[in-house]
Amino acid sequence: MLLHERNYTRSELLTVMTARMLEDGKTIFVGVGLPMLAAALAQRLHAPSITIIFEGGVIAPEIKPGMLPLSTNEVRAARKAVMLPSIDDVFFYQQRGYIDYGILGAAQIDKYGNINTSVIGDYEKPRVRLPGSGGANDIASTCSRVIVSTFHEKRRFVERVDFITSPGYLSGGNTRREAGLIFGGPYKVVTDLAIMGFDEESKAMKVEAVYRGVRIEEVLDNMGFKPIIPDEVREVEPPTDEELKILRSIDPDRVMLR
Amino acid sequence: MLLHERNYTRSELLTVMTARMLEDGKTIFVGVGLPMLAAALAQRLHAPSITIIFEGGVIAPEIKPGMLPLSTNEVRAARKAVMLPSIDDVFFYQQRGYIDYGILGAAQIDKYGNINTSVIGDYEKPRVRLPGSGGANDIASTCSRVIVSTFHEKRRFVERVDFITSPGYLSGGNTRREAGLIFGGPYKVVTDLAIMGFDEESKAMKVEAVYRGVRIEEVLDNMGFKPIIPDEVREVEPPTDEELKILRSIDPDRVMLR
Amino acid sequence: MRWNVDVRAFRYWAERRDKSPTPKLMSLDEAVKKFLRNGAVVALGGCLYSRTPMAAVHEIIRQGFRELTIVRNLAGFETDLLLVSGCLKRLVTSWCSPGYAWGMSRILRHYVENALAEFEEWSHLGIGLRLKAAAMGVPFLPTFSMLGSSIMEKLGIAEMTCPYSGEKLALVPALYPDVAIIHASRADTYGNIQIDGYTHMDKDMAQAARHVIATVEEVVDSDEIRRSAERTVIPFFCVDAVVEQPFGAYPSECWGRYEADFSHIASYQKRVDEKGIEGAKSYVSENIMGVSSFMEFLSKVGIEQLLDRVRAFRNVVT
Amino acid sequence: MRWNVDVRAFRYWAERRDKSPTPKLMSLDEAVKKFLRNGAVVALGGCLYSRTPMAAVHEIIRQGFRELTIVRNLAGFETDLLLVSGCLKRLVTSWCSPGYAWGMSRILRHYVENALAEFEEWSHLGIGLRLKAAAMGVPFLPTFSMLGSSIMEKLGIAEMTCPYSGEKLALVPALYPDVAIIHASRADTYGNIQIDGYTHMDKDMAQAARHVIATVEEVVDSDEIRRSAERTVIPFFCVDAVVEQPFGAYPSECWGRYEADFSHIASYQKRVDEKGIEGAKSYVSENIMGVSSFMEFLSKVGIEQLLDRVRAFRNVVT
Repeated sequence: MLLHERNYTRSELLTVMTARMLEDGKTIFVGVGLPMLAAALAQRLHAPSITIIFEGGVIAPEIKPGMLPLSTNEVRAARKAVMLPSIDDVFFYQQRGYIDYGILGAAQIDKYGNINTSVIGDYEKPRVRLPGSGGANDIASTCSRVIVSTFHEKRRFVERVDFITSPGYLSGGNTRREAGLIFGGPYKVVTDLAIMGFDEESKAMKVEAVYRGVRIEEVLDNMGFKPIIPDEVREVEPPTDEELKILRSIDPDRVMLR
Repeated sequence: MLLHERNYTRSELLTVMTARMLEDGKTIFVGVGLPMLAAALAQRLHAPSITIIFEGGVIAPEIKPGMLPLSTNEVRAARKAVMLPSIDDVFFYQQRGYIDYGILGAAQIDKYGNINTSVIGDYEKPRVRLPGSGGANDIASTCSRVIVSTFHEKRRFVERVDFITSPGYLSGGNTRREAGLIFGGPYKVVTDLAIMGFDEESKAMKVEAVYRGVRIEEVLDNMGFKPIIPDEVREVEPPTDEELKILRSIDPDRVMLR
Repeated sequence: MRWNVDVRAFRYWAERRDKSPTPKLMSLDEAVKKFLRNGAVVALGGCLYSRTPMAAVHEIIRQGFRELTIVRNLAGFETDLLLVSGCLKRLVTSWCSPGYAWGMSRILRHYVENALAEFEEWSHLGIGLRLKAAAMGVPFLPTFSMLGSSIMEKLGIAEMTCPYSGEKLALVPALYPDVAIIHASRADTYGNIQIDGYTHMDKDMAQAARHVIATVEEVVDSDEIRRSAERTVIPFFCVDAVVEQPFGAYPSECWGRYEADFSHIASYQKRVDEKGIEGAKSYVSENIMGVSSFMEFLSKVGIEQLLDRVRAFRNVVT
Repeated sequence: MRWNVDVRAFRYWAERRDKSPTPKLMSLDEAVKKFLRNGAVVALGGCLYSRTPMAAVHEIIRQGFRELTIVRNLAGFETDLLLVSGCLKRLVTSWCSPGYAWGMSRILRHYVENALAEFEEWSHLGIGLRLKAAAMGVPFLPTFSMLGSSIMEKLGIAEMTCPYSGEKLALVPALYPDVAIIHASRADTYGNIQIDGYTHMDKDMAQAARHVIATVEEVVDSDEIRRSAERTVIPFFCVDAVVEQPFGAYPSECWGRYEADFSHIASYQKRVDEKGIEGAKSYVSENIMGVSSFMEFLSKVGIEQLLDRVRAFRNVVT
């Protein structure tokens, strides 16, 4: 708990802030958990015409509140979908440019937006073997805009990730493009404290906004590297009652809002 | 008419001889016209378990006598098929090695089995613009065994084709393999006079058998180049009454047996 | 390099598409006017006599577009009509003929042999891979097809040695049509498109193109699409225009609905046999330029003939 | 070169297959015995909790195969079981976890962190392209995925500059499994296989593999397949064994039939949470080694629970 009087959890905060990032009318490559909740929430608020796409092979499902899927390839995820393509086809839509937003989590993220969800420690003999890329690398490589949605913790925001599962701006500057990644790149990093973007030139992470009541020191104290702090940092309104009400109605059993 | 007493047409002869080439249990990439008749005939004779594959996207149809398709992608060609894949998928089955035989026609064929169905004369300003490759190039490039089925005529059997639509053994010897075509190659050339194969070493066309009553001179007189004539040339029995009866029952209106 | 593939530009277009599920129902007249341009690269769906978007071909001819590059895997009757109407400058195909029963196209021969139109010949899979590469969002796909052939030599296709196998492969460049026009079984107003029976290359073609016009036998409610989502072949975000046009492929077939009408093709072919180009032109004058819409053309064909083709489809299938 | 791809050898195998439409119905016991070998590369169809060929996984464990390389796009519960049973040497995947509700796999962590098993990580599309290249009969496919990442670096994937666009591309090497095992909706005895709902990567997997074992919910007459040919995803000539096994994916789902049983997974997971590897092993002893067949396992699960999952599927869909 960061603020004593607040009436929402960290998960709820993160989900609401992620949802606000989603533009109406766009296609969104969504994983289960908070990203899915964020997309479902946005659909019920400012973005009724966004299209959810699941990598298991689902286009435009209607997620039923209280009946949330635990994976991107199961009947609950595919409910009332308009199409059930193969997994490769979903990624081809993305590589072709038909998918606007992808939402990723991160076990580690560094100042150039590179993400690690593979190994902590050495690759050959890891200290922690994480689940791995799944579609995350593909999203990071070829989706138009990547939103990273993760808790703001020092162990996550590291100077340099142990392993680049999903490429951000690599070593900054033009290095992403030079590696051949001619599309996309990280767009925003949304946490439970702040919203960050990337400097146009250096591609280093930059704090763009903090949530009302969050001090910039709090943001920095919870990061393993120093992001760019511009002269003006916007302040963001906390989740509204309406946002919270709708979010909780989507996941009444708090399957994902843990 | 080559033989005065024979009771069959050139088309019938060619179709029967082509049908005899087809091994039971194999998959056959078939075009419309005589190749299709040959496959349907073989199915009713020695090869009940061959599988017809049409490039329009049809696996294992049951061709109904008297209801012959005029193309490889129409409902008559797809009757009672077990699968209707995309066109690319049919070619991928072939490139992968799942299609045993392909049957091709030829406007021109040369002594290394290269086939031209594109242009007579110059490519840029052709004397005759023929229909083109269709799937013929793909069959010649990646099918396991190619049977060329064509009338034995001097204007067809030329020293060097004007244009290699469908590669045979290119310039003979190892040149096909050197060009990167590591699979397949022409297997037999079946005409209304003879059956030819290719020399193991030089890859030049070689007469293997003539039909009963056909003199070897007749074969040579109707070719624009001299094939290899081995010491022993087999003699092949003419179409049997049963073969002719069944063939005619498949195409009772003589739509293809013109 | 002749086959310059600007993936960035084509990706840019896809990124900037309006991907919201908006209603896209419009008249064929409107759709063709909105998305075609003189000089455009237009891919036609289906294959030979299957699901040819004939209604759209009529409309293109009626609106008088010029200098078109037409892309089709196997081309036929429709190409004759586009040629004699002066719409077609370059044909990108693997094969062109009025079909087995009629041998070579006299029309095609005239135009190509006299250098009045260009015939760019690929193998059948070659056309498929050009569209598939674009659909996948990559600038090329590798194949063993076309190696060693004059097709490869004349086109100037690049080859490479595979780093994993040491084998030589032909690299087929992506083709991104300006407009893909396909004829399908059904769609909802947003452009979720279902095709019954063989899909030919339509899926890749739609994913590859900058704009997609779909004529369909039937526009259905979105709920019906959602109840049969596994039949959807093209998602709404690839599609720009949905046009309801029953019998929109006539005289070619539409799987599940009607068989091709070869007697109609034969009557056209008879005109060509008798009078060559003028014969083909007379067909166009009477059946396309002389009517105001495809519906009027269908009226000329007659309901009896159309229903006969419906019956014929059922007869073959059962 | 680590990713040596011998297209010729794999093509040779495909060429020599018996492609006649012979009956291929056999017991699962027989099919697994016939086509698996210690050290084989085995691809498992479906995706995570969808159409996992669980009956076949049980049988592999029961028959005690060793040193297997398991290929799966998203791996989960089944991989835990194969690991603790000593079957699995190398996992080729993009992701492995018991699923969203349970976070990381303690089992996987133990085996990989102690170098008792190898985790070969590709991107999700990377796995798809490896199978698709093999299915297409080419030694590689190009993609923009994985460029610049540690995945690419650790795997040592080759890159090239496209001759048509000047862009850099990662070249994904083909993967030809020795055996692909998929669970599908229905098939005839010849192995014409239909999958309802999403097909995941099963089509390519079957086309890529040297041998294919298909467990299906239902074996139907060939006439039924021919009446719905557009639903066939894998043709008979790719398939070696057809096994009828209703609920053969349980506790994962089979589209059109039953929903996944996450309560079953949860009870397994509880054992792991409480006793780690020993917990997982106790599950295997009781449910796999302690029974003679998958049918006996299903009996233990109970008809009530299975029918509940059938009902659950219908509840979601409607």
